[in-house]
Formats: sequence, structure tokens, C-alpha cells
Amino acid sequence: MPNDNKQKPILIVNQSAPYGNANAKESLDLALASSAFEQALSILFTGDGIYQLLPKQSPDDIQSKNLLQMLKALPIYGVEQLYVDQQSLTERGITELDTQLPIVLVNSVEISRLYHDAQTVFRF
Amino acid sequence: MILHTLNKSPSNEALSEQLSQVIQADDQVILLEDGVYHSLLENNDTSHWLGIAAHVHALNDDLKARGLTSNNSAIKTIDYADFVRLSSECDKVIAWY
Amino acid sequence: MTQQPERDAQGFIVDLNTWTPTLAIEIASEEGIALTDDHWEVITLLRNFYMEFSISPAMRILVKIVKEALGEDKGNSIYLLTLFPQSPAKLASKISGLPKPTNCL
Amino acid sequence: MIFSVLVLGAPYSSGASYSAYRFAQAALDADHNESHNKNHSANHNECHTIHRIFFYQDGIHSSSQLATPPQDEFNLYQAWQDLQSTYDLDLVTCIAAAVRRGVIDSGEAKRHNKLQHNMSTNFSLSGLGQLVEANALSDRVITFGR
Repeated sequence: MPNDNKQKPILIVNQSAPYGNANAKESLDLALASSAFEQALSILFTGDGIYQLLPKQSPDDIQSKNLLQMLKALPIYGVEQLYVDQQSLTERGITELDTQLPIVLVNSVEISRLYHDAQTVFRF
Repeated sequence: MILHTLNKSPSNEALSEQLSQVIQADDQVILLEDGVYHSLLENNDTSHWLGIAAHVHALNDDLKARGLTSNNSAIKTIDYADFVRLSSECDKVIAWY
Repeated sequence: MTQQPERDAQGFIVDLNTWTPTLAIEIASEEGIALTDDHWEVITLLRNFYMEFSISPAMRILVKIVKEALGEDKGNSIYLLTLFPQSPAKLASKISGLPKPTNCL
Repeated sequence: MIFSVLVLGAPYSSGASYSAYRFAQAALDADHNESHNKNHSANHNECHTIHRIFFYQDGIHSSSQLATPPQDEFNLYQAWQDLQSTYDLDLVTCIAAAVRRGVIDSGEAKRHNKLQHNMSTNFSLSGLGQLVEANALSDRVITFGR
């Protein structure tokens, strides 16, 4: 039954590396738009999506906007925590993510819970 | 109960792994587009989504187009009306692509 | 008056690097606004936000930024409407030399 | 049940737009054949509506007016337009995604000083807020990805 008053939490899953395609940017655009409507929103970075969180990105010379810089605005837009798949980090040999991001590492049980708690899942 | 849709062939292993991580025993899967090639596989591995899902369905039009028939007894052939019905019966639909 | 940098059909500057405070005064006067210190406070906040995050904020976030920096008295839509009438986020970003905030109607 | 549909892939480049079209058609047909299905699912009143179909990322190309498939191929662009006029569907193309990729309506053409525009009038250009709203007002969002 539709219930307009109920908050339906959204989960956005980022599984694409930045810059190679538009997924990271267009995912962020949706996250910012959701926050304008004060929707409950969680964001999960998994697979190649964790490359979006690497420090020291400077895409000026490929004429791209800095996605990492934009991700840092998420807390101001009401997204207080960014969930990051611990296993994806390990598999990719990544030991260091940008320290200014509000990152929470999650295991596969917690990831499964994020999916099940969401009303709608958008994957990019 | 979640309904998962999958539109990529088994060669996209990362996608299958992600789905396997999320799927639970009472969930269902609809194979569409190149996803229907999964119907050629038998997989009773309890860590793989094919071995976990309560029911796996495949869109008949997409099977037929690719020269596949539903020989796999574990996979039920459906049409788009069934797709709509399953979408309304489950709690939510997650697309894997 | 010197030659103005290129602007798009809606009056936003095309190359963000061509912005100057003088240009801000000119764009504002085209919109019938004489810039005061109160305007400049907001312009500075907007430009700093853009420098930090590369995002031109829409109304809700603009209000939030102003509220955090300048307090409740100024961090509300009525105050911003008196400074930048009709569409504060759009008008303020135009005068501040930022891209038009992404349309989220 | 209220559905909304999200289309992320372009016609020809992916199956997303076609599959979404078939899903929408089936959902609207189920509505029409309500009495027909009565015995089939006694507990379910099969009355479906589609609140909105939102075209995002490469999905926006479905709204191009200029695409002209050969006569011996299915014209998915025309099919979307026909489905829209038959059921008065709300087909919304994401403005930010579309203007970037060169699919614009007459209003955007004026605004950006372009001499041409190419978006079908069966679609409307609007912001991502329309997707967020569709999610809030629908029971299910069905995504068709690339």
C-alpha cells in the first residue's frame, strides 16, 4: 500500500571508478538531489567504486571536475557516513583513503543489511 | 523477499559476486537480456546466488531470441506479465547490470 | 567600461576564470541590484564553497551555508530573497561568477 | 500497485530501453485485463499504474526525435511515443543528463542559443527531483540498467 508519509530510505551503490565514465558524477548528482528533498540516504562504495575515495586526485589535465572534492560536500548535504566495502579495499591492495571523508568500513553482513533496509537501491 | 533482476551473462563475475553477497534464501531472481545465459549453468554452490535463490526465472522472449530453451528444470520460464506480477509480490526490486 | 567577458544566454559567465569583483557589480546592476556589504558576505561564502567543493549550491544548501557562517538572522530564505530577489541561489551564483546551480525542480 | 520505471541505457547500445518498454506495456495491460486475471491470483487485485518513467544517464537518448531506425527494424523511439499518447504516461528525461548529451527541447534550445532542438514532445525535460519524487510516491521503482 502506498504511504506518502513514510520515509523510504534510498541506498545508492557506487561500484564504478571515477573519470572513465559518467557513473560516479551522475550518482553524486542523484545523491545531492535526494538530499534536497530530505530523503533518508545511505551511500555504499564497493568494487571499483572505492577508487573514487583515493586521495590526491587532480583531474585538471583530463579536463574533468574533481569528484573527490565534490564527495567531500556530502556531509553538508546531510549524508553523514559513507559506507566502504572492506573486502573491496583488501582485494585491490588499497590501504589509504582520503582522510577528510567520513568513512565507515563495512563487512559483507553489514552490506547485506544496507540492501535489505533500503526501500529502493540505485546502482551506478 | 527481494526480487533481483540480472541482465548480464556469467562472464561478468564481479556482478554475480555482488549479487551473491546480497541475496537471501527467500529471494527470487529474474534473468533478462544476456542474463538468460545463466540458465545454461547448474550451480548448487551455496555461496553462489544460483544456489541460494528460492526461485530463478528467465524471460521467455530473451531465451528464445538467443536460441536457448528452458531445459534447466531449476529455472522457470516467464513472460513480462509475470515480471510485473513478481515485482508487485516482492518487497522491492533490485536491478543488477 | 572595458570589454566584458563572454556570457551565456542567461547571463552566466562562460569562463569562470574571467570573474572579477568589478564584473560582479556590473552583472548585479543589470539585475537592478546595487551590491552592499551584505551582498558581498554571501558572494564570498558562495565562492569559497565552490573553491572547496566544486559545487554551485541550490537554495537549501545556500541557506545552510549562510546560517552556519553568519547565523540564524541571515541564514534564512527571506533574508536571501531580499538580497537576491526571486531566485536567490540562481541570481547569487550568477553574480558570484559560478555555474548555474543544477536544476532540481 | 504504483510503479515507476528508471531507464539508464540508450536504445541499440543496450537492452535497457526496450526491456523497460515491454515492462511498462505489460504493467498497463495487466491493468486493462484486470477481470481476465481474476482467478489466476485471487489475493491480488492486479490494478497497476505507472506513476512516471524516468530516463537518466544514456537512457535519455530514448527521447530523441531524430533517431530513424531502418524500416525493417523495430522503432523503439516511435513505440515510446505511442505508448505515451495511448496511456498519457509521464515520460521524464533528466535535464542535466540530456542537455550534456545533446538532447534538448525548444525551451532549452532558446535558453542555450541553439538553432535546433530534437526532443520528442511526448517527453518532458525535468530535474532529478522528479526521480526522487517518483520514488517517494511509488510502491516500486523498477530499474533497467545498461
